[in-house]
Amino acid sequence: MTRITVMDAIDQALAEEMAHDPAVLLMGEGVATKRRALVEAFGPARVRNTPLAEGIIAGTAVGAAATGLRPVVDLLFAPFLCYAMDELVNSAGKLRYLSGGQFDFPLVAIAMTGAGWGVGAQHNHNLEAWFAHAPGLKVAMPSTAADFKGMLKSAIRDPDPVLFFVDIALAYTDGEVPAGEHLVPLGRAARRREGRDVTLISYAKTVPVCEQAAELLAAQGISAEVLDLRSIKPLDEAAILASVRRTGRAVVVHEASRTCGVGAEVAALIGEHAWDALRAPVLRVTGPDAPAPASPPLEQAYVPQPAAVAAAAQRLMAGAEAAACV
Amino acid sequence: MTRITVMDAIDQALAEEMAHDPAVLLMGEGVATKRRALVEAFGPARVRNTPLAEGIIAGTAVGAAATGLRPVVDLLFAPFLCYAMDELVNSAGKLRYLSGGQFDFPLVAIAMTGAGWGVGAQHNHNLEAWFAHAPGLKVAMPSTAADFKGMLKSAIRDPDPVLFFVDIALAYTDGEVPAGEHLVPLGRAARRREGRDVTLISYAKTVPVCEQAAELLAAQGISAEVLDLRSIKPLDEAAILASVRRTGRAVVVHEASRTCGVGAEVAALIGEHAWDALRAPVLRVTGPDAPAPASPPLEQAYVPQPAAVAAAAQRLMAGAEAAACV
Amino acid sequence: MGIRLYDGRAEELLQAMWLIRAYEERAVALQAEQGVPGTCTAVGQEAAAVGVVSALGADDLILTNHRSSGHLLARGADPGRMLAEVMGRRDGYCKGKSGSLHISAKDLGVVLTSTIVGGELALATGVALSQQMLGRRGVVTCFFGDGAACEGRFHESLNLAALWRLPVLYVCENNQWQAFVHRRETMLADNIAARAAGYGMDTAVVDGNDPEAVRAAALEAVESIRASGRPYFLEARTYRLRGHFEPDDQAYVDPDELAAWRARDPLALLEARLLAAGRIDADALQALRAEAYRRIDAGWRFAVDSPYPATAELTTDVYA
Amino acid sequence: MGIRLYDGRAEELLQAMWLIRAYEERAVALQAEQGVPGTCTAVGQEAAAVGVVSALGADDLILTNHRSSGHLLARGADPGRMLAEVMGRRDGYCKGKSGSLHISAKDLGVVLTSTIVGGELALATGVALSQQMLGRRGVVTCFFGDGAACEGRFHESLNLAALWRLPVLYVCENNQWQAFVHRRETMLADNIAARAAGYGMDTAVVDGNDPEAVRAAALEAVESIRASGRPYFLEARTYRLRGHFEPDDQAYVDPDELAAWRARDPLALLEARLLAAGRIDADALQALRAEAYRRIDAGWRFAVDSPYPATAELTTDVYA
Ligand SMILES: Cc1ncc(C[n+]2csc(CCOP(=O)(O)OP(=O)(O)O)c2C)c(N)n1
Ligand SMILES: Cc1ncc(C[n+]2csc(CCOP(=O)(O)OP(=O)(O)O)c2C)c(N)n1
Ligand SMILES: [Mg+2]
Ligand SMILES: [Mg+2]
Repeated sequence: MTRITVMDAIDQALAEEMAHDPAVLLMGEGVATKRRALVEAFGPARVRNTPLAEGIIAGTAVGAAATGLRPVVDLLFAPFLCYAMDELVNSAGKLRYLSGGQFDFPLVAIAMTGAGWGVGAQHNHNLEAWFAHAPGLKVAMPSTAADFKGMLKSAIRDPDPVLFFVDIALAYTDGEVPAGEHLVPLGRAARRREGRDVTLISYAKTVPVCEQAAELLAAQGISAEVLDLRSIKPLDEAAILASVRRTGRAVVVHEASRTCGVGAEVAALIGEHAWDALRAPVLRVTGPDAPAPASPPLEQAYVPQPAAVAAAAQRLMAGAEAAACV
Repeated sequence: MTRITVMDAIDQALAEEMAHDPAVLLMGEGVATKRRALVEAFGPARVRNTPLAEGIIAGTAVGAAATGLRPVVDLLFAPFLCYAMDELVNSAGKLRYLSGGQFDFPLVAIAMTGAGWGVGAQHNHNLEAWFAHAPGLKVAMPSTAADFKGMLKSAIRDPDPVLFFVDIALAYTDGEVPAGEHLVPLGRAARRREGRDVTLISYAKTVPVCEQAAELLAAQGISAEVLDLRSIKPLDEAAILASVRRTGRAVVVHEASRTCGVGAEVAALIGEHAWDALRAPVLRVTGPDAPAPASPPLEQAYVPQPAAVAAAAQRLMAGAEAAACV
Repeated sequence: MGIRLYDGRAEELLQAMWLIRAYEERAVALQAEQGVPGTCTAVGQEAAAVGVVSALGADDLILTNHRSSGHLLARGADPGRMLAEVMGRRDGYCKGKSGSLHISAKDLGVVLTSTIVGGELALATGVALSQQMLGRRGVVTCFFGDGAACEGRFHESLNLAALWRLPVLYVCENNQWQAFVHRRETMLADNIAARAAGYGMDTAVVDGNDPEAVRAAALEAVESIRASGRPYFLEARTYRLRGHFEPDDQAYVDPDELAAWRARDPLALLEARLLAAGRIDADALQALRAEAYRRIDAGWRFAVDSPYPATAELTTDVYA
Repeated sequence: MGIRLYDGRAEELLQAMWLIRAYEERAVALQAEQGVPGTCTAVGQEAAAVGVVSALGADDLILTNHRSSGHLLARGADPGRMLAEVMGRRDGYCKGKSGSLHISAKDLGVVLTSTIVGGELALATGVALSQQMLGRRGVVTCFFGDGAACEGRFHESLNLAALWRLPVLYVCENNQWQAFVHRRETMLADNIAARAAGYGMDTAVVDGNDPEAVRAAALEAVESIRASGRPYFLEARTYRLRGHFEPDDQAYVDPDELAAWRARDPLALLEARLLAAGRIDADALQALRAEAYRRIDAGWRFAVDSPYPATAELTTDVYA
């Protein structure tokens, strides 16, 4: 075990996978400037600065992936994905299917997302739900340094296109990462805390928020389980349902806007498949249906807070009627 | 009342609104070719063929909307919206907010969507949930000729950007449209059929599917209410909750892929706010998390069928346990 | 059926062109008479397709778009599997999932067909990057229209290919139409090659209705790419003689313009030239045409006999 | 404070340039010392901003991007409200919701600032269409960088503006950098104006570090647009003397290149020229600089006194 930041974990994953497979290459606006060590280790052909044009960066990755390479593209901030939607959604997501399975698209698109830098809504927009809704893509959004490393490595080895989101509030946090080869499979949630009364389900920066909420709840005698989804698609339905079947209550928490977000999917799933075990409605604590403001205090207010998560859990414990009056 | 097709209803709405407000103009790839009558009535400056470039069509609309015009853009098929996401989402959806309210964006973006023409997933992709998830946008997706006319007129008059989706399976269906000025507000659902036992909630082409399912159910003594959402955002939460509070059961139906779709949102909402009234889980009957195939029989299998909707409702009537085993 | 290679004889070119013409006539009839989904036909553009594809070797790759039948057939695609695909049958090149709009045939090197206009431009650079980095010799031929040249991806793709010295042969089939909009309504310039030159690549403009001229230009282009490792831009000036997508009454088309181009039908032009020069005789011509129609007939029988895919196919091939 | 109009005296230009420089120095210090969010500074590019903006009339409109402070200040923006915006305060131009990256000031005709690179290019055509259709006289000035010229929207925007004869003055501040990537790594050509000419518009390339030259070129451009109704492309060759976004140690910058451009600092160049020609004296210069710093001081005091927005503002201004 060593303690490293999320940024270092990403670097390690990239370096290890480039060493592991000569087909892996990294492209993006400034990747060669920012990751000199990779350029030195693997040469400029495999670590490429690109022109400022997300569409062709993604398109080049998609074309290359289908014909023998394993590209990783850094598209910087999630809102810039808007320029690459055709390549990611219509090509990478659909051309395997539309070609009757003739092509695979082993590529990873990395983007930063989330509040924390006061840069406003054109740099900060949590778009993971879009890619979960689009067919043929996978979506990873880890919360710990170990998972950033282990899931990025898995994503690079995966035969399908993976959107890999880095919550900027986590980028410089650190955590223990196992020494040696460390792979974390896509599609598996992680239980961050065990509990009996309610399951707090989340991913990325709001996992620590849920952990803090669980502390608040513990002080009030409420035992909260914290589930870190890690992977948005495939979604670990089994882990979600098993936990809620045990606790009977769930709060889903994320920073992304509420309407048609991942929280809606998780709540709907629980309703469909764990109805008999539910003792109260599934509540959501999410960012608002508004763009992200730059002003620091507003930006903080945009992010779900531990107190709000704890309050939702308390309402569930107080009984269904209280919960329904949200 | 006159009986007209959805296509005619759209034409009427455009013609009436262009007559009503000189700031309204129509742009798109082929709009001037296909709508000669509008060109003749309003001149080529207000009905413009464009180069084949969705991004700049949308961007031009956004810039024009903020500075005095009321553009309507026809972006043809929904997957082509992937080329215009920055303009629609990052600009039209966010610049009102980011500018502290300095600009309004009264524009309408029309796109065809849905199965029916065997054209495959790069022409057929139901993307309404993306725009519902993105802040600052409104989303309309009517099912009847009268609503196509009345809601398009409202959308054109609306001060905010509206995505207006035309399900291609409905385009040449006809319906009664009231004579004279006919405006249907955005944000209001319509009850298509009254019922006591279960609410079938849908929009666009699956509204008639639900109506047929309700017939099947009636034959078995189950009284199904059919709610046509019409507007995806704003969503008529009051109508949804009122109906489910009465029936105690709901099935949400749409052709779009399931994960993070509108059905997830509606199911989550009902769970949160009508928990006490629910007698069974909310079920979803949706298109699969797969691209839309071109092959006609596969394409038909992609679309939720009346029998599947009726079966879901029957499971709800049979009791919560049966329902949960979906 | 495998990749078709050409030695450049005019009969070969003419034969391929007739196969395309016969195929399109069948696709049109199937749509009109049997309710088979419509297609974007390449009628009028056969020379551009055959001229370029005949210049390619077995290692070369092709990216195409919605108007792909000429490129596929010239490359040796089986008309039966193409028609089966158009009809959504199991034996289509893409198991019926594509339909006519995105037919790829990996075995023939026809990869990643996208019906998003501009899609092929965005993917071609990646395919070419694979060729470059994996040390493969084949040139990547990217077919697209004058409409695609209006999309931003045109700019992004050409810039990147020139910058990274990617082995792409850009072939713009400038057929004067972008669905229901005339090219004139979309750009001030009359030709697209001039823009391409601005990215730093060699360009050529050729009469797209003359298959021998197109072939000669394409051979030169391919040779230049192989020698220099740099992309090349070839514009074939041609015309879409039928509508955009079947059915289409072409009511919006200027009849004089259409008539002028009909008079330059690429098949008729080549036949007249060959006959005049004594390079072919009328009987051989007749036989060649008949063979094309015969092959399309056989293909059609294959296609109608092919079953529809099983419903379970709805959710296969989504992930690897 | 309203729109600033210029009669063209060198002192005016110099004054505006010093205001920008002093503003940027404050923004840098606030980030470094007080944890205020970083900004993209226009240090080194003051001449391009002032030269162009000084050529505009009260009716003209401006679209800008992430590196907007020069354009805003030259246009007469209040440094206090700009700093308040950077600091996320209620009295910022956008109520603190924008922060530094998308400051618009509608009253000054600075509309629809987008920090999506290329965003301003996509919106400018629409603003110009409004001008054209509503019979307004003002020219639409669209500032963007050499990086934005790599985005597909560059191609789409210029093509449409030329085709529809939209009154857009495209101003490319070619500052040799695209965040952490040198322009050389993104395109083969050395200048962007050559490409613009391919769309059918007049173009000019000007020394972007000489405000008098930029102003002269911009005056000519604006006149041409007003006379012809057609767009115009002006490339200002300049250099980003500081990093991309504060803080940035510029470790990736070639020190020789940086030194060469530092030697061409636009403020120093203009001052030296004016002093040499006796067009200004040292005292006047001194007073002019001091006034710029004084104004920025006052602005900063205004900004720190401005409260943060109320939490309820989180969800206001989303819809009309
Ligand atoms: C992004 C996108 N926009 C619009 C369409 C609809 N469409 C299909 S083909 C076509 C015209 C394409 O013109 P061009 O590129 O010249 O090719 P051609 O059809 O003339 O061969 C259009 C508008 C599309 N498929 N994709
Ligand atoms: C679409 C998009 N991609 C990337 C970025 C991140 N980014 C912000 S400014 C910048 C460089 C822009 O270069 P240029 O257009 O030359 O303007 P400059 O910063 O040099 O003034 C980049 C990459 C962005 N904001 N938007
Ligand atoms: Mg064309
Ligand atoms: Mg630059």
